[in-house]
Amino acid sequence: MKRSDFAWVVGGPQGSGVDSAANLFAKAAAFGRLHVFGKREYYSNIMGEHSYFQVRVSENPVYSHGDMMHLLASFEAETAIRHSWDVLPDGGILYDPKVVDTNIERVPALEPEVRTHLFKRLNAMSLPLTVEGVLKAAEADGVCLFPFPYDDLVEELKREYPDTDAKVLKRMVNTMSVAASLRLVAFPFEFLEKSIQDVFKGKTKAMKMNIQAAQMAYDFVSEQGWDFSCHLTPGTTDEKRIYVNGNQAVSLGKILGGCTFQSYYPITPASDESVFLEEHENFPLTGVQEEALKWVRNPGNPGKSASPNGRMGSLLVLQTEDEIAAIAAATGAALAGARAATATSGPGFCLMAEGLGWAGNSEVPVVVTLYQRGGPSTGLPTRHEQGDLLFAIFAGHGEFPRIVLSSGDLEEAFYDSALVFNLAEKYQMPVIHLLDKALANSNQTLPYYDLSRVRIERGALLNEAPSANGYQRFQFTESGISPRIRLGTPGCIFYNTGDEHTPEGHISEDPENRDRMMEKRMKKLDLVLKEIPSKDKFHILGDPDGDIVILSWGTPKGAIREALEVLREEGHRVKFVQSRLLWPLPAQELKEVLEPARLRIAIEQNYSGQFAGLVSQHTGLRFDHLIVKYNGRPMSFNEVLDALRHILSGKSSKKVVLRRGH
Amino acid sequence: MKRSDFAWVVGGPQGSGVDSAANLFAKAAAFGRLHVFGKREYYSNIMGEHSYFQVRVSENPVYSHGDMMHLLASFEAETAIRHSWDVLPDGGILYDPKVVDTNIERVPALEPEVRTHLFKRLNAMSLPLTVEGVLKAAEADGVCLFPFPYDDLVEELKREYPDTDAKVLKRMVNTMSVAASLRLVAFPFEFLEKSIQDVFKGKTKAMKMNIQAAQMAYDFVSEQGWDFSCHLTPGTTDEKRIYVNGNQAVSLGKILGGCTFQSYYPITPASDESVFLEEHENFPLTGVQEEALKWVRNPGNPGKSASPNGRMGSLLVLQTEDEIAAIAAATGAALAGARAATATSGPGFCLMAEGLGWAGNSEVPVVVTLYQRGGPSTGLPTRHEQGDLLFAIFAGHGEFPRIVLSSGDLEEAFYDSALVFNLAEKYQMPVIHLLDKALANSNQTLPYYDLSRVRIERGALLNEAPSANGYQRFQFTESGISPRIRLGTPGCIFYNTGDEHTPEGHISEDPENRDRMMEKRMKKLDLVLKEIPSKDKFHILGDPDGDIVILSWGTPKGAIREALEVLREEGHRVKFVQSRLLWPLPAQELKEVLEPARLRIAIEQNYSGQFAGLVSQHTGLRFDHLIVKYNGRPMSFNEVLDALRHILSGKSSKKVVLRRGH
Amino acid sequence: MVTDTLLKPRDYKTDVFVDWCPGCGDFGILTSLHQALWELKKKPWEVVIFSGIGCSGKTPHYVNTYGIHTLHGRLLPFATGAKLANPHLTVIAVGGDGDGLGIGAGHFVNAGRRNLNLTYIIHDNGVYGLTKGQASPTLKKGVKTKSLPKPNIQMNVNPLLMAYSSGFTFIARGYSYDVPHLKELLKQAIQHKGFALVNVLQPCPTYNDINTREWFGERVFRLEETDYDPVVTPDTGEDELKKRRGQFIEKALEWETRIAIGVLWKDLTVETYEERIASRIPTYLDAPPGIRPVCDPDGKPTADIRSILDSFRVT
Amino acid sequence: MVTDTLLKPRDYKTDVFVDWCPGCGDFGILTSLHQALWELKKKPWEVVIFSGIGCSGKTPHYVNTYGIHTLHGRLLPFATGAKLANPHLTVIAVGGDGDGLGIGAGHFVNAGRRNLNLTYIIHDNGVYGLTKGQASPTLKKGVKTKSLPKPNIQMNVNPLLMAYSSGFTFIARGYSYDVPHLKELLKQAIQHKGFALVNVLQPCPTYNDINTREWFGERVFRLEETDYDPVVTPDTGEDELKKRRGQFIEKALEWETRIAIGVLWKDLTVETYEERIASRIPTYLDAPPGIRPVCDPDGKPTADIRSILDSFRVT
Ligand SMILES: Cc1ncc(C[n+]2csc(CCOP(=O)(O)OP(=O)(O)O)c2C)c(N)n1
Ligand SMILES: Cc1ncc(C[n+]2csc(CCOP(=O)(O)OP(=O)(O)O)c2C)c(N)n1
Ligand code: SF4
Ligand code: SF4
Ligand SMILES: [Mg+2]
Ligand SMILES: [Mg+2]
Repeated sequence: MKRSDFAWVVGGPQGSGVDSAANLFAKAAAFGRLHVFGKREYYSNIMGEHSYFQVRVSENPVYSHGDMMHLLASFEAETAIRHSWDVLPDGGILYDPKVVDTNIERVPALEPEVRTHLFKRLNAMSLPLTVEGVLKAAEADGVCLFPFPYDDLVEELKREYPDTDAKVLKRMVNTMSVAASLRLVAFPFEFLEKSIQDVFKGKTKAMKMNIQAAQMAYDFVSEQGWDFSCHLTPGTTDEKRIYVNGNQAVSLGKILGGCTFQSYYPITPASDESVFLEEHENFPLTGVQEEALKWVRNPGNPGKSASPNGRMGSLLVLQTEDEIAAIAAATGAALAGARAATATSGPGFCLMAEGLGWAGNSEVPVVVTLYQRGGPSTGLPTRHEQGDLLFAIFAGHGEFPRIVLSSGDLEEAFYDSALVFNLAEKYQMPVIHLLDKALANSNQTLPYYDLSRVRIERGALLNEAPSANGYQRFQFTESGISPRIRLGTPGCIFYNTGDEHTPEGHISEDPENRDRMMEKRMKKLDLVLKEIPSKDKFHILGDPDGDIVILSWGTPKGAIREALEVLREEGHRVKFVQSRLLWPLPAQELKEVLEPARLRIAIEQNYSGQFAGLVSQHTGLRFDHLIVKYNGRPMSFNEVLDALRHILSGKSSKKVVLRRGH
Repeated sequence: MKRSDFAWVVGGPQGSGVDSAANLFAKAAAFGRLHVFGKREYYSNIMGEHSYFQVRVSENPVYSHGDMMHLLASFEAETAIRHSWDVLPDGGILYDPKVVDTNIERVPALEPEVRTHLFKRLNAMSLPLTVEGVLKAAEADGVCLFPFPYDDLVEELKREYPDTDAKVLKRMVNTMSVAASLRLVAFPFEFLEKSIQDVFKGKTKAMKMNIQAAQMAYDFVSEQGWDFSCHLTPGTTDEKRIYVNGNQAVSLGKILGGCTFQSYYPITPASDESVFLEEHENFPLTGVQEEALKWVRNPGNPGKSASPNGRMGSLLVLQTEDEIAAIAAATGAALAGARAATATSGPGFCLMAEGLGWAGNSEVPVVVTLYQRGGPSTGLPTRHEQGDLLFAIFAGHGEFPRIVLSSGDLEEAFYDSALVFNLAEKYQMPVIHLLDKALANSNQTLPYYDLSRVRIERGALLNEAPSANGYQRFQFTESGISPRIRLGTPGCIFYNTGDEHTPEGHISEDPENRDRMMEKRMKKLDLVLKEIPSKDKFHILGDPDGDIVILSWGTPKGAIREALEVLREEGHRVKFVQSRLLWPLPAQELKEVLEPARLRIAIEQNYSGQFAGLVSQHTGLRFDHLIVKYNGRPMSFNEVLDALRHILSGKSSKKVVLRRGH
Repeated sequence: MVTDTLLKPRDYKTDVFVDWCPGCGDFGILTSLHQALWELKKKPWEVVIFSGIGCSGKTPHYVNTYGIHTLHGRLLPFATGAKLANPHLTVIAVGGDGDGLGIGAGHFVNAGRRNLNLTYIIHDNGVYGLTKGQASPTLKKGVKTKSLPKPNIQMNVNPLLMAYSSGFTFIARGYSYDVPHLKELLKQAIQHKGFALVNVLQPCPTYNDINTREWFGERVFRLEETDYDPVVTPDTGEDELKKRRGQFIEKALEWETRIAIGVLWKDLTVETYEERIASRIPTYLDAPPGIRPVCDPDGKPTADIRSILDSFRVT
Repeated sequence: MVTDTLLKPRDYKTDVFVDWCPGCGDFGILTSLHQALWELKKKPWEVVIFSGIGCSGKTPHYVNTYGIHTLHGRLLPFATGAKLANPHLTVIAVGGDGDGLGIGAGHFVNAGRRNLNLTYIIHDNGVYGLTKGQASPTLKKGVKTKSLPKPNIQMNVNPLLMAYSSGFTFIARGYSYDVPHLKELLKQAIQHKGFALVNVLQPCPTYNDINTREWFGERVFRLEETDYDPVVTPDTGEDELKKRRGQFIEKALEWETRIAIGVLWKDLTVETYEERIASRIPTYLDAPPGIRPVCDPDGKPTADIRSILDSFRVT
């Protein structure tokens, strides 16, 4: 590990500002031209349960979180108690000296099982069952302890802001912990200042107070003359960069990709996306051409709509009463011409199965953004898993075509969020964009998105009634794709039904028509496989000629990439196939890239290795090893690396279960 | 084909009594000690659309329907128009001479596509576009025509029953068509009389009128001296037999199997089962022992409940507001100790996905009887398909254990309907009993069920609070099965949650506990595979040493069995593996029975060969041929036979699509 | 290609075989709908009919407009999506009582909260027709129709009261055998700016032998022929409002001996959902989601996200 | 092993960490429930608490009785199944307003049709708490809580009116900061023979900064301290019934300046679902589905299906 690769963790009870602290820290580093990767862990709770954030910083791109921790920033007992154990020997712990005497018994949110575990450890070391005991244990490992008297500094601040609410002042501990941390690693204050300015843009008073608090904390640490071996140096890149999380990346892709309608029902970790979209429901348009859609403009107000050029556009967000309604409304909107989507997670997706089938049967382009989280059932609602793949592929009774596309990181997620609408409209079928909690709640610095890469294709959507007589919505065609019109298109009508139907869209139980319709619909999947470019089917990373091949999909990508960088240095030639088009499965192409390897390893974040099984079924190839994880915490690159090393050593069992993380 | 194998078809508009006619005919044959198999085809409609019933009769067991038709009984134009084409050369058509001039144009329920098709055929033969034209076409093929003047006979009957409603009299054409048919094949009247007596038990007047109508029709045909080469001779067996349909077989199995609670929401083809159960909600009990459950008896009425011996028992049927509520209510009932089930079809099952996951996560024994029908979406609501297999296996987000068991015929369906409750309770997981429309709406003569074969096993259900302290509902045990108590058990409490949980059932996000719980639940599937006897995993039929193997599941069983009988006569040695336990998949055992064959053929009633794919995935074996069907009509044994012959001739394509049926 | 010339009432019919039972009340509703559309001079393509599943659910196939036959109980969310995507469409939802008040009750309630400008026609026959006559949510407790093995064990809901509690701004009851009256109700409902319910008493001769044509015939009376006033305007005072509400509830509940048909409630004080959106999204009515150009002819996106994206810039 | 000796109110608590926000109204509801159970002398195992998903949904884990934390919006069907399987259980359903009136509204309505003897407590906080404060179905239109980016665009439903239209026979409103009063309401609801709703006004200090403790404090008043009479008995005459209904509706709707808490409706004229079943299934209460012995100790089924099977005999 390079020294410049630095991992900072901040923790605290939910609702106490941990996220803001992490954001300040990460942005400071990012403004300092470093790469940042941030991962958030939290309970299904609003206030009081423990949450924490790891921010990894490096001059090189970081794609994942790691198991190491160089500096732990805490401002109450629980964080110190939970995380001190994991600080690296040379690392440090920033803590509030006020809490050292806190008895572990008296930390209510600690689970009984965690408590018992701690008692055992401390008793074995004959240390007191208090924060102090825990810190002592760390110190014994070579960890530096940095007692930081938050209350004193808050008091000091209060003197300058006597009229400020005590609660608001208390919140300053977040900023202080960040400032203190940055001073410990000798990172220039100017970037923190910039970060605060950015985060508190428009809130002058708060900005000022935070800068001051930061300065005080920074100065306090300077005065201590503490010795800490980790240093963080600003980078030098002149790359144009953004810092976003998964929900934001997806939202941005949707807006750019022409999504005009999103329905949703609140659910973790999907709904932040919809809230973001609603906040940005109005945005400017460019390059709007005079169009053939005059007929639909407000008939009562024709003048006003003569040219929408230079006007604002919008994306309408609808909060529905449940997810059944969410997919139904999105489908209805798609029928009326909207690029329509809905976003949800597993429990909500369960309720969409029937609607999905209707859209598949009626060939409606509707996008479902599915953020997987820990299942089954309510499961681990705020934790991570990739357990919904086979459900996404087979949800809904009977057989109908759909596309399942997965993105591996925040870069892909953006472009894919636009791409899925093209796929939906070109192939006239529902598209499930399969994401997950790790993606939703990770932040990353990325090159500024290349907006010119996004192109919109609406497939066989006609803006006007076809001039030929007898428009048939489900006309049999060679490709299986029938020209589509919007509800309301003048001079035309059509019918849809969930029943099997004639080309006109009327109910039909005729067996011959049935066979043809079924084949028309299902054969569109062949077209998908034929037309979708290879880069959207899978990426080949690592060593393209490696004789060891790893197959994975979705967010393990980051951890695998980093692990492979190390393995390459260690002389291993490993090819990494990151699958993106999961359904229909490009079995032939996958077979070609997987077959030559002497060792095949599948990696995914679920219990049974769902994708590996699917690929085996369709390619006939077996995997020598399956690395899985299902404890709700994303894979760190270290544990992937360790598992791979073990496999390469020839000593590993066939199935490897990763179990790290808190 | 043996001559004694006779196929009779009756058709008519829905609601006109076609089913009653078929029932009368079938029961007459059954009372005549013959084997009967009846298949019903109908539209998603209450009145007016065409429906028909094929009744196959033979001295040997019949397991399926066939493509042949020896005698078509019609009493209006549409049936003659649709079905005459399919009567065998030596066969006959009973029709109403009144309708011969009916123009095909004027039959409203004929689909435009069917009409066009008929016009083409008739025009090519230069025949008029009327019923007469159609009949002429049949006659040209050697079919005998039997004009039967229904109206005259109804008039005659009216004279004897002058006060009877015209509608009721009109209904007599059904009975007449049956009587006339039976006379044509020279079947003794006594059995028809018995059949009428049976069907109209308790309705003396109707019984009398029907017998009279039957006698008149029978006599009328006698008088005509028509020559018809098909004869049906009563059988001689003294086997004790029943004649049931699928919904009834399942209901009977449920009652016997100790089901005490069934929730449902109306849906074709499942709800007839629930209606049957509701009609039979009270039934006698035998052998009830004094039990340890006194605590739950009506506290206000302790005396009355002292001994339930010799009393009535019941099965409570609850009609819910939707299928979400249906599975939730069944799960709630199971928690309180009921053997609880719900019955549905694809669209309803879609709505159960989330509830299924909850039951899986909380280890609740709940049974879902899933009658598959033509999908996707509303699809072909009254037609047949086996398209829901993978959905049944993967429904619900995340991963949790479930059992999917499929029955191949009405014999299995009965015993399995009791068995599934044992599986659910022993392994504490949801069980999906996968059936289909063909089974629901087929009737068959069967040996009287062997009630002594059914044994009830309730697994680790405790009737009283365990004496040990600290009952934990999800206690970690070696087998993964934890002792279960009913809600309300005195001296105890427990918790359930859809979240990941501690052994006590409280929410837990701890990663270690998570891994253990996940493994506890999932490993129960290994136990299932270990303990379930081989006969419940699959049946081996045909030639156990055959070097050709057929793999199938569910109702194609009947058609395959009959086809194999013929193939055996033709000298082919074919083994037939009829899978029953579909999930968890007994991959090892399947591999053993499938691997040795030189030719592997999979047969199922869906588009993509879902089960074949699953078996390939888990065994690594490929199938040389896949025979599928998806036009909504069950496979006839003839088309299966033809497809197999073609395969055996070496000239068949890999995938064979069956397309017969109306 | 559908033409807009010379439309006659029967031009609103299709040539799809109408497969309802003889004497079914659904016919009267269909005829009323054909006539209402004709009298309102709606062009076929200006109208979209959404339906659920049931006998009633087949309606769109019999009307010469856009027709979307959705899922059981889900017609309102489908219709909501389409209407929001193009608020200039005339959207009519048609479904059964089981569909709308049983499995779909949650959507019924929550659609009421929006007051979208759409019309909802319920075929209230007391049974689940297409699944052979099980009790629907409007069937009274203790009633045993010929289709039921035992008397109905559940109580009924009152659709009009439910509509009121959910926020519907137009609540009417029609009778399928009074076509002239029902046609007028449908016209008013379609013209009402807001969410309009027309609950139609629809005899099902096949399964419901209790609430038959005869049974209704003796009971229904036209509210328009009384002095009942259903209208609430911004000028209606608090006391007057209470009075209206009181009489609405009594008329909605009246059943055993007399059943009022007509408009029972018409609230003109509530802005539509479309209006509320338009106040947040100024371009909404001009360029609604179904229409807004999302790209130029080369496929270049029209949405300019640079300012949003810039807010995430760090270098 | 749970003992039944020496129960004190705090014996109804569990030692699970209660992770609601400081000042959350949920605490008051929990305390009231603990006290009500204690005062009713319920043994822990006689009671089952079902909940949905939300902050409120965590309640069963905090009560020392059987506790079943179900799915979002589905607590009523789960509870219904358990209660039907063993009608001697005391079943209490506890859920959020989003849970019960949004996603669960269909179950709410249809459970009302049954009048099972169970108690339903709604935590009415105007927001989806656990998903960070989106508007719930009880939030008034135009209200902008601090959690909302824009003012609420949908109208609200009135839970009490909905309960009335759906057939609930006991309808009460409580306030989570008036614990003594709420405890009494809960006791009455549990003792009521039939389906009882207690809708509890529950401030959510974290997300709903409009309907706060202060806001409610100025408005709520106890109905018991007025001459309001909610009870309807078989002796209540038609006019009296109309009057009761009228006053119920006005009290249910009153909100902006005064909010009544207490029992608003109590109908003693409707038989419970259990009673209806018992009249069809004579053995129901003695040997309900959860209890009825299904086999003898050897596993031999007790159901004797021979007479049914014989009806299918042909030879
Ligand atoms: C999810 C789902 N469950 C069940 C069904 C089966 N089903 C078809 S029609 C129908 C009921 C129709 O009753 P109603 O809505 O009152 O309409 P009607 O036939 O009386 O017009 C049902 C339950 C279905 N199509 N989908
Ligand atoms: C099917 C489904 N959709 C969405 C969610 C996400 N979810 C969890 S809690 C909640 C809302 C809770 O609001 P409310 O019912 O009012 O309870 P409160 O938290 O306010 O007590 C939602 C939508 C879920 N668990 N399941
Ligand atoms: S079953 Fe009833 S509702 Fe359906 S078509 Fe027939 S009469 Fe009409
Ligand atoms: S978010 Fe609101 S309802 Fe939930 S615990 Fe916090 S204060 Fe209570
Ligand atoms: Mg109905
Ligand atoms: Mg709430």
